[in-house]
Amino acid sequence: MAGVRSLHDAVADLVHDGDTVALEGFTHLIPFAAAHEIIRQGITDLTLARMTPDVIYDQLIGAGLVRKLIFSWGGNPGVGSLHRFRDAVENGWPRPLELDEHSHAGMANRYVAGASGLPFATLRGYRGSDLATRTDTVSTVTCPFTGEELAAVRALTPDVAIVHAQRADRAGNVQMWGLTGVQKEAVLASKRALVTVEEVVDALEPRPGAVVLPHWVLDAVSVVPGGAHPSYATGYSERDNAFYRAWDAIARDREAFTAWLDTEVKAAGATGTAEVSR
Amino acid sequence: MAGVRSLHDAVADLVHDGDTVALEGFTHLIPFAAAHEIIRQGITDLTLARMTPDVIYDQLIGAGLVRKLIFSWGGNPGVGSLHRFRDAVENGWPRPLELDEHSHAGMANRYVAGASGLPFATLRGYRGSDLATRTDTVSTVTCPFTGEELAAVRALTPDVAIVHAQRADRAGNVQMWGLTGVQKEAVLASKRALVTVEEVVDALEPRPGAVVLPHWVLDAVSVVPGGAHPSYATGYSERDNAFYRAWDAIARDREAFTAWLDTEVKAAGATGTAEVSR
Amino acid sequence: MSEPAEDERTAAAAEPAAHGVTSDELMEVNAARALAGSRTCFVGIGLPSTAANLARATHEPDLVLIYESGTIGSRPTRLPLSIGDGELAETADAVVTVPEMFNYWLQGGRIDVGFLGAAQVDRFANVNTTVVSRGAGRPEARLPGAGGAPEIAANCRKVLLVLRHSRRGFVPALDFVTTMGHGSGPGDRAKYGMRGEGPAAVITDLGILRPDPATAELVLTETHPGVTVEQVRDATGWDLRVAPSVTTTAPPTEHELAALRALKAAGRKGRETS
Amino acid sequence: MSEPAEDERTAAAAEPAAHGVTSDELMEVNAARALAGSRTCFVGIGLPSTAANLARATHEPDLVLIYESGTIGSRPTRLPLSIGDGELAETADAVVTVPEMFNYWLQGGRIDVGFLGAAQVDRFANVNTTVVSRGAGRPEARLPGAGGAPEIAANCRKVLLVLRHSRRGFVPALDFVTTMGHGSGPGDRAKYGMRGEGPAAVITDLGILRPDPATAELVLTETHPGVTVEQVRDATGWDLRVAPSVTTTAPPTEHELAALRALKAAGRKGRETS
Repeated sequence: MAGVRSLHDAVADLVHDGDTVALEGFTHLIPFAAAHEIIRQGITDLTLARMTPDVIYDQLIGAGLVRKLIFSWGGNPGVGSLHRFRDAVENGWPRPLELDEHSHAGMANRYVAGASGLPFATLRGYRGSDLATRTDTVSTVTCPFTGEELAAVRALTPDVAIVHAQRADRAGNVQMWGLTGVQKEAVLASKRALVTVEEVVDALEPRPGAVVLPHWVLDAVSVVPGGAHPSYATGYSERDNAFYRAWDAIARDREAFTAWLDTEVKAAGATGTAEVSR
Repeated sequence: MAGVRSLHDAVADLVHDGDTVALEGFTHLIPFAAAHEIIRQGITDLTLARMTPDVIYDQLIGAGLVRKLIFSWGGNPGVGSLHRFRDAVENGWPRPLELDEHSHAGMANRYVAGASGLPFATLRGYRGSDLATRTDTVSTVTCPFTGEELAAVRALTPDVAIVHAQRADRAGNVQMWGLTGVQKEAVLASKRALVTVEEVVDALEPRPGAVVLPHWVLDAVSVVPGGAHPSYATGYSERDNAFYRAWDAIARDREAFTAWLDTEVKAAGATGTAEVSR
Repeated sequence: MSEPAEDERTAAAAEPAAHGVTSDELMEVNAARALAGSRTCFVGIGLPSTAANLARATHEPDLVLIYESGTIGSRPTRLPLSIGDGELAETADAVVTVPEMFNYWLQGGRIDVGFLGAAQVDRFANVNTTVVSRGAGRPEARLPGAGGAPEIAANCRKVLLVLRHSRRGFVPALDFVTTMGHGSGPGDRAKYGMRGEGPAAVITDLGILRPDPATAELVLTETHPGVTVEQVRDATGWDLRVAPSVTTTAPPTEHELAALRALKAAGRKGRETS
Repeated sequence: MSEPAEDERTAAAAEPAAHGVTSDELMEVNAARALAGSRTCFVGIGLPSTAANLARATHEPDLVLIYESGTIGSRPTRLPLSIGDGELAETADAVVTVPEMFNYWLQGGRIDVGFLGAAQVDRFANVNTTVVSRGAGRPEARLPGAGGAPEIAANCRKVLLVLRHSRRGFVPALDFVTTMGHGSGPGDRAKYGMRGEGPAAVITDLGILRPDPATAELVLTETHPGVTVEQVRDATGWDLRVAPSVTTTAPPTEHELAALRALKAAGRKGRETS
């Protein structure tokens, strides 16, 4: 049962050292503010799951909080590499990063299996690829009707899912629209779920393309206007492409990154001005 | 590629003797007019697939066009039995009816597998039930990660799917909203697809809860206002519950049914007044 | 999974019980009460839907009604005739596709109670809604089939059954097991890897049966006002076990009765005008 | 599946080719032309997206662009920076979830062309976007990973690849097979039960390679105006086979060039202002 809570308290309650955490959002609605709160609270030894790690995971990885990454595409879309991710994988800085690497189809189906209460999902995937040689969460299954061999992926059932959405009502029901990616599956696959929203409204008027997550599958809702920045929330903000491009230079250099993290995340949070939550 | 065509021509082109046909719609948007066109054209030896056979299949079965039924719940919702279905199963009138019987979860997943290009789907289903003893489309599969045994259902890939929707645009893209059931899956699982719509509009304005089927996955769109009656089309009509109740008496008696079929379907179609199509 | 001929039977069973209350009303009120403390209910059409809507109208206003047509959090103002009535979707918090309903919501193990009707029940609360034998040389009588019931019973945290009491319905051996309740006794659900605890009560127009925690066999624990234990045993096709102290269900309150009758009147009116 | 550093590389490769046209423009125009006759295209971000949008703006106005973020029939007015730019959703015929996109639309076998970028390609058009060896004692260089590519290449009716020509990119042996093209030769796709015909062309800034129908090995069939066969062979890390008669691609028409430059200018402007 979701209650509307401060981001600080929601993160402190729901995210623990050593957890597997999925902060999802396919380019759109990426929950950056919640990730920054994790950084401020120093919650560590995390296994992070996400189809497209993006800048949000570059930041968590660079902050040294991540032990393992479960993913399928790790770049800064349209810009280049995730330098903190690469530095961790290639040089073990600030700590080594274990990888469980999939294709998008495989990751999406891992969440589907988790959301469906199944231990695995079947797909036509990974054929002829070396991917399966580097993970123990891809296997095969044989169709009992046709004898065809297909790929099987293990269900992904994170401890916590965190997503950002446009709105919640006072009961804690959440509404999101636009590209909704794999967020419903991530929430339903996880043991606990936190949603940050742009605003709380009296009633969730139906909208084209909207997905509603009932309050009773969520554990907390926090009001964080702009909580997806530099990603965006359709109807509230636009993607800050300039930030994504600027990130390349920040993340390329360990010192520049560390300074950015100190001033823009750690200090900002300490004063409580970076994200308004209630 | 969908063209907007007369219902007569679309049915004649797409539905053939011996086909497996799924006329889907979960209470809402049931494509009655298309079924009546199949009856008028006398297309026979059909295998019909549908989660909830409903009055529409009672009519097709009673008309003697059906060899086999693939289904999961065959009643007149809230009213009682489907008497033509029962008469065919129990007494072989007007011809014997072979059954492939599932649970809703199994049927839904059979369509999902078909739409996904997979030969089977996995579910936690049929456990402890005698259902699996009467069908060869339920089997088991073992999770390669946990060793758990789960139910497997064979993909359902009909020759033709027929559904009713609210609107199409002039390119043949189709929009439906309200309860959309398993219609997208049925269309995508089938080799061919026909959609009857209430009207053609210039542009499909986005609507809450709307599903869009692009023209390039459809073979024909026919304009048939009221084509779901006595089922309904949200935004256009209400369910004719009185008809559903009246059907009980009509269908209970072979002669009453035959007379109804002659006057209300076969004769009506001959004059072309029952359904306006273009 | 539904009661096929709700309307007809309601008419037939409408003879008054104690205090001007019909035996069907006693069943419906007690079925609604059985939802006390539940948050979410996967609702079969017919009697389960009546009970769940009555619970919402009385003691569980926040009960989330989930219908297999894809509606989550429906708030109908009248009893739906079918599981896909428009009002179920229009008043819902969310409408999802049928595959999503069965896979993410039901099979995902998120739903507290599965509320089902039945044509035949056995002593372990297994259910038949498929075919009934009519004896040698005669074809089986065809029932509607499984619908959502096998997976509802497997995947909800618990199951409630509601049906009228008769020897035709409460049989020593099912002609066909559509939906497993407690199988052949304790441990069977675990053996089949089923999630929930299974049938917790069978509410009838005569009383309430509950599984014995030790044996999983249904035991008569409550009778409705004015109903004797012998009546219930007579209407049961096996040698029904009876709890050491059978209690009497509380008579419907005025509020319950008024709410139930208002729901039904609205349902009839809605059906006639729509 | 994307070109990771589109912007940077575009700047570096912007030296003019023949007739004031850059070699990148030749690549992009020819990549767009390769979509002639296609109805639906699953579009990777970066160069494939440029090509697919140029095709829509020129000879294939009805081309249905499908992005893995869930958009079907997107009609962006400017080149998207990411695969999830808002305009892709706002202009789409339909927006679906990511699992639906991969399962119903891609795996369902409905899409004509999968258009992919690549970091490394081998002679059988297999693709590496995962890791690149930097030699003994040095850690592998990390690339973004698979994204949608393995299943796009397996399930679309055919595959087009677009990348700049260099010995770093066209290698004798991949350091890692992320995405199978033609495997180790004819019959491999059938052996793996793959649906589509696989890579049909590799379009580069120097010319076009196509698989030999008999051997599935990439063969140079076309060079861009002003490019020699020797230049292409020099930029290829294996002993590139050359078709008996290598033709020259038609120079971009004024319309193509104007449309391409307008798309890119709109993309730059959109990125700066948004």
